[in-house]
Amino acid sequence: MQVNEYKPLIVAFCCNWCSYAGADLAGNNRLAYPADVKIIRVPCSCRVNPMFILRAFQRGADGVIICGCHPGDCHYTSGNYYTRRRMAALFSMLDFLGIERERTRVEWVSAAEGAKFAATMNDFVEKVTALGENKRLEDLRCKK
Amino acid sequence: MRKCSLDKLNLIFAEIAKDAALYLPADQTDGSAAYKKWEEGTALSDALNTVRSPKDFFFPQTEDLMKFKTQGKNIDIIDIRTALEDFVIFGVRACDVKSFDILDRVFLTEPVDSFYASRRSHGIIVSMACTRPSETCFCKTFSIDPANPAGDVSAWKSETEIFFEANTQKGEDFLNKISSLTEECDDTLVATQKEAINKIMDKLPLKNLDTSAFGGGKTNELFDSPAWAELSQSCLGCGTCTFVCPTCQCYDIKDFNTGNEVIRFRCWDSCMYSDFTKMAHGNNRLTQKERFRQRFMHKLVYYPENNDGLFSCVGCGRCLAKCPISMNIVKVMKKIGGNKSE
Amino acid sequence: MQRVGVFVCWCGSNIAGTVDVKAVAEALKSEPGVVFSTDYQYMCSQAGQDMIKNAVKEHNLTGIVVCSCSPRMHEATFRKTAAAAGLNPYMVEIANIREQCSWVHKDMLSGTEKAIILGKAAVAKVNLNAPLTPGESPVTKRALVIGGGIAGIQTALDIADAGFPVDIVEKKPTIGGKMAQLDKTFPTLDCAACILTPKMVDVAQNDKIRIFSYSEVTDVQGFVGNFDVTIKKNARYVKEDICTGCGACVDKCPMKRIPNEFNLGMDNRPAIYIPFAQAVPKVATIDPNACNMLKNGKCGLCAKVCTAGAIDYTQKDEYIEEKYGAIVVATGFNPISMDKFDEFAYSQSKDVITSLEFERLTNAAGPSAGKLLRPSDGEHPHTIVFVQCVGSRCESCAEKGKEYCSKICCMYTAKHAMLTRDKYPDTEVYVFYIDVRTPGKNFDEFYRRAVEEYGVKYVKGMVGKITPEGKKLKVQASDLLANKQLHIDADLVVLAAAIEPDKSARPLATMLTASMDTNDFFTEAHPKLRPVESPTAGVFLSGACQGPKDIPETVSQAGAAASKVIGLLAKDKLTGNPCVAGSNELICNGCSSCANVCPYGAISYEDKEFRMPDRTTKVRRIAVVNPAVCQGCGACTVTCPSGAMDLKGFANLQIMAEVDAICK
Amino acid sequence: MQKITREQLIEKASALLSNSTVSCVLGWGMGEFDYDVTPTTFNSVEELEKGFVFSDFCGANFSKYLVKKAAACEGKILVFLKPCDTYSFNQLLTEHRFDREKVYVVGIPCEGMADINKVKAICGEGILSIGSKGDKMTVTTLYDDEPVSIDAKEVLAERCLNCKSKKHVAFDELLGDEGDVIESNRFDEVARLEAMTPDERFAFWQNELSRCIRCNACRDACPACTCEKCVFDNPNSGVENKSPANSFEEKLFHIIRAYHVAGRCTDCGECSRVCPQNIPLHLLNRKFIKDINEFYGEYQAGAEEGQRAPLVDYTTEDLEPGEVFDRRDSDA
Amino acid sequence: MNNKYLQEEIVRISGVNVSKCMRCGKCSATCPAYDEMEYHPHQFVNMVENGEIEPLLNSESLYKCLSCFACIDRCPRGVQPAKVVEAVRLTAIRKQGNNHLKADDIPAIIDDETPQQLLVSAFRKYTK
Repeated sequence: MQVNEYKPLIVAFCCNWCSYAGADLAGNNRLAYPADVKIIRVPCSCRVNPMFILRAFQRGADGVIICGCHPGDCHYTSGNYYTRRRMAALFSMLDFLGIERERTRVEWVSAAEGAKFAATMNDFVEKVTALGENKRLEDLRCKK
Repeated sequence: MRKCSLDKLNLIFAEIAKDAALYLPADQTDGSAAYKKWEEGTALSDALNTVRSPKDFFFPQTEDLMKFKTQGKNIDIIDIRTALEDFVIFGVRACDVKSFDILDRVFLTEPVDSFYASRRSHGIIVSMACTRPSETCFCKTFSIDPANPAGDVSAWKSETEIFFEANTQKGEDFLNKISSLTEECDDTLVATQKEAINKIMDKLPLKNLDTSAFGGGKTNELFDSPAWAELSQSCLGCGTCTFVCPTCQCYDIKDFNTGNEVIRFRCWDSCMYSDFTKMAHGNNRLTQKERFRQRFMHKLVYYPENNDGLFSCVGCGRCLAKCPISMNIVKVMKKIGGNKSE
Repeated sequence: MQRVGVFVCWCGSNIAGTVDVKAVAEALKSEPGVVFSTDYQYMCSQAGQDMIKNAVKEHNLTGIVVCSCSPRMHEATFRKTAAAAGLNPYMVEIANIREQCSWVHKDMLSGTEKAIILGKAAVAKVNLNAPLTPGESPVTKRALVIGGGIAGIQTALDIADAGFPVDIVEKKPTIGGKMAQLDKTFPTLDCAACILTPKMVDVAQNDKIRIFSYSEVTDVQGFVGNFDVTIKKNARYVKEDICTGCGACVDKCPMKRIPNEFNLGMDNRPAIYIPFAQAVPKVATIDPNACNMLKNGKCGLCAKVCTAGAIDYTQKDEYIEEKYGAIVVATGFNPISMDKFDEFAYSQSKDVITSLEFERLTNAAGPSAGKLLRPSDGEHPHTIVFVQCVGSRCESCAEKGKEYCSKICCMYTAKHAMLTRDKYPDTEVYVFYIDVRTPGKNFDEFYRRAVEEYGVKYVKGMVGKITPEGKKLKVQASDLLANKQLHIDADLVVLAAAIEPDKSARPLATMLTASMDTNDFFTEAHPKLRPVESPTAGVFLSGACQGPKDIPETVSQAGAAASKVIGLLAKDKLTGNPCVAGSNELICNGCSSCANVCPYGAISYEDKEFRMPDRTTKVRRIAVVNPAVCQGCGACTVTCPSGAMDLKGFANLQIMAEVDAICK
Repeated sequence: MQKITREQLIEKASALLSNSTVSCVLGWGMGEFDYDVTPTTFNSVEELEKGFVFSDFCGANFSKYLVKKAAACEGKILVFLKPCDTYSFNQLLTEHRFDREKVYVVGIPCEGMADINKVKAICGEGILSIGSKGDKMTVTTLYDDEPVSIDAKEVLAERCLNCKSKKHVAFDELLGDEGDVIESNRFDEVARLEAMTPDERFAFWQNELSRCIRCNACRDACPACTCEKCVFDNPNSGVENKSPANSFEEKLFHIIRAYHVAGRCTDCGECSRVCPQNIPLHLLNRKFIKDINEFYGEYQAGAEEGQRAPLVDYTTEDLEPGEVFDRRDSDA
Repeated sequence: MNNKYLQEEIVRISGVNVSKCMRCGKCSATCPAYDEMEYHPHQFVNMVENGEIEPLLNSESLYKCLSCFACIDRCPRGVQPAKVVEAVRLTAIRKQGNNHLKADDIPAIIDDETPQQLLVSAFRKYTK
């Protein structure tokens, strides 16, 4: 029996045009997902610097997810294609260093996919919860 | 003088580790040696020396100084200093022992650096004579005798035995603690070893490196030497020499905001870095030549000028081995010092 | 340090039902920079907005955080409020505590906790906000249309109609394009020349339109509203302004056996020529590869017969530099080469022709004066086989065909089959098809008429091979519905060749930094909502350069592109998005990574002299972002290794501050 | 072991200096010992005769120096480049980091450079001289009465054991025989790590990176790291960091360092050569290279000037980040 | 009628994606053996796609295909009908029991008379 239920901290970077709108739609349709997910709005998924992801882990995030428009639908034509390459390379590197691969994810969520947004977040929170606290990319100084 | 068989060395380590943290050079996976905290099974390395110098024990690469915490609009300042445990550094070479003197003159003169002082007072240094110096060694240039290392306790290791001699009260106490494992002996064997070491010292390629061109008062003579430009031309501006150097003591003070509090800490800095001692008005050394010159002028001129002629180099040879472009203090001394040092 | 005011909205019970708004306002009070924090039922109401305005004045606020619904809902509202209170509108940040908090979380405790964190993140961000002003740039009120086919003509006419000057650049000696080569147009069967040539004349007579024929665009610099374009006017060795188009030179030219491109090489033209009777401009052009005078200085006959004195053998290529506010690409299409389709014997028999060649054969102004005669022997063909989808929908033959459907072939093949049967009822006409695709107004009716009224034999199945044998073409095909193999002795075979973008499109796209798909069709800014705009601001797409299109579609797109251009040129100034990228020149390496990822070509490089700290000077290549072109995606910021490139409004430090606030 | 000699290089450099093709020469300067060679600029034939050396210890990649030295030299600068150095040279040109017109490249063959650490591992400390003849090296030390003869192959640097190319991809002139691109096993070690469990990999890197002293030698020697100001040195970057306070900061620095050169790194191996703590940093770079090759097709940075690096490029069919692992798992 | 197992087996052996077929019939149009066949190349593809394998197995058509590969060359979708025919043929052979040839069997077959080419072809055919 767990006395203190473990709550992960999830940072979600959402592109302004598709995924942030998809998150809004999830809200409009009252599709629940855990409050552990905190969304940061960026103009495009390609605005997400690997440094931001590492920063989130340093500061205590247990999972980081990047959401953008579906490939081919980027508001800026090609931004998410770069995201796709960058994150494929970065995630593979994190895995190479022994960081749990389930802690990072890229998901394409359109403005019409409120349900997918909620489902994605529920699934991601569940996977990260199963992993437990982020120990491998933590900065002890930032622990409360 | 006391001695014990090498078989019993592990017992001595266990004994020491009972009431003090014991650090000694141990082999790492990459083949080099580094100071490790002793635990059952840790073996003393046969390497001549560690890549990182033991200055870390008194002057670690990063050290928290204090914390700030904001409560609403108020700031609390938190003193984070805690009582240190005693610790023993075992197997320090003569050059590195000497480096502590050089650091002491910086950190223990007024205003005393309380962090350094605290660590220094809790540390016991057990030195170890060098039986197989390297071609990069030139400690003799700075009148350091690797056959007679200083420290609280000096030690000599032969094929089968290890010999101890206390140099300070701390050292006496230390030897008393392990007296049941050691036995009193004369210094005949040690004297033979010293003699052998001295013979090797005479064969070292850098044995004639001399310092007569340097020292206090030489600033004007050396500062504008055209050789600085040539020597520094390939310097990458990395910090390898300063970070492996046992006597480099510059640090930067920085704040780290954890989100909940601010940690003020210091960390090693390198005069080779372009933003070293950057001030409001900008940098005071603008080119790599000036930064390069600073490092060697400091070691060979400025420091001795302020410290009774004591050079702040101990000839350990680390920078000779580790500089990515193989530029180092020996090449500087030979070039800047002219033929005199040949 | 900012002076931040926090305004927490209840949104009635929408937020307040799940989030303790008072607690949020209270918690945010002690955040750095916050000097005022309050809550209200409806922040977006007039009363709520007044509350913000008053607080700005009373507390001297420099930044505003509104904890409310999604910024997609009311960010604009609160920015206006801030502006009305004298603040820069970009000093407002919204914490989305409705759509992304109260509406998706049930529990008051966790909802409130999250709302506070989102509020903290917004405060952390606004603390680093700086006032932003959208850049303004003037608009050159002149448009450039590249390509003088029906797409370019229609676009130019529509723009000129609205009163803006337009230049058409056409690489051929005349405008008119592919449509000028057609005989009749589907589905109404009116003659192409009858409807096109009046438009060409309109273009020639419109004083707002300049035609640069026999010319190409060689360089494009600048950005939306301010393009600098270099146009190369090829030497035609005839003074355009003097030539009357009388044709005396054409008659007299002794070099008469040059394959006539206008008739696809099915007949000949002289070295000095006018492509066709209704050419615009109606000016002769000397083909420098054929003219004896130009090649070896022997002849000069045309100059002698030209009473106007228009011939000038010394003419040189001329470069014209002009400024434009908008550029329309209308480079059109070409049928693909049939040379590699060995099974259809195109290179082996003159009697295997393409549909475009068929158009010329049936055209009254064509090589056979409109009589359908076999190219090989000039005899009347009795059995004609049309093969559709030659090179279209061909996935496995990338080196010779195209994967896509060329869209127009079903209709023009029906047209050809119908016209043939109409004019020559004694012919037997077969059409081999994979699918017949005729969506469009009156299109399917048209196809059915060909079958039902004109007796064209449509066979479902592909032709497998064609073998010339004597005067006949042995056509081996399968009839999939009858499940039998057909062997037809045909007199003429017409291949509906796939169409592809003109070869000039790819280098042009590079000049324009406009993106293309793998088939070299221009990409539209949005496939559904912005179909006539390129993602590159100020560049518009008209006609088949964007994808296969028939004439009605091309004309409607041409009009649409024109209206977009007019909308742009009607503005005196363009106001940009202030959230654009900017490069810190002091730490920029000039490595070009950012320009590589920029979808808009907004980044250029210049060499700049820097004073080094040691008082020497150094010239370094640095990136410069054009704020009028940048759309603010941020792709460049991540690709920049030194971090010199940053995005206003979404700066590195701002996003990291949000991360920190969320994770603390 | 090298087939080209000091004399040949001096002769070439002297000729180019004498006919004013170049006004200075970037070459290797003699050290205290036979192995501590320093990159040096020579301005005259006399300087060359006095101080120029060429041996099995001339590993330094000169390409990066051109960023500063090409502009500083009055006329053209002569630079001797080994095959692997020419890749860095091209990559820097691609990034417009120096003026090609200011440089005269003499490509020289390379038989692989020696690693002094490997020599010392065999012969111990106290090396007095190292001679080279054919495949053998003769080492005299303080502690051996007789010179020790060792097989030159045994002390080849790791990067040379896995040499990827003996072919020069940029030069104005070549000395000696031109070689070819080589099928190397350079990704074997990366593959070995990939085959480990995440826990093992984590432990491996934790151990390796814990030795890092953040001297920045890896960065400062790297021909791809030529930023005017590194993000880790820039107080305004938000990630400035001078020393690794804990294992997170060790990882942060090395992940970002490798990421910033991903697609640009030519795998020259300078990072690992200069690391005073012998951290196999090149494995991080190679991991990116291996991934890029596998995900987006073979790509060798610097093979040609003007190439578009894979991370500033895309295709619409690229694999998804999530598929990275599915792929590998199905391979395993 | 619909034999899922055989269908999958044929798809596996041939390596052909039958669903790429867009029913243009160019394979049949191009086939020199068309008139000899009960089922024509495009029908082979379609019937395999529909799982109607038995009629194919029992049809003479199997052995009328000359393996001239004209259909493979001409197919605009890269479907490779001749490979499908070959796969059906192999399936028929397997059904007769003469299926796999093992590497160990080879030495026994080798003699000076038998061309190496034949062995290689046989090995290719009987080991898929």
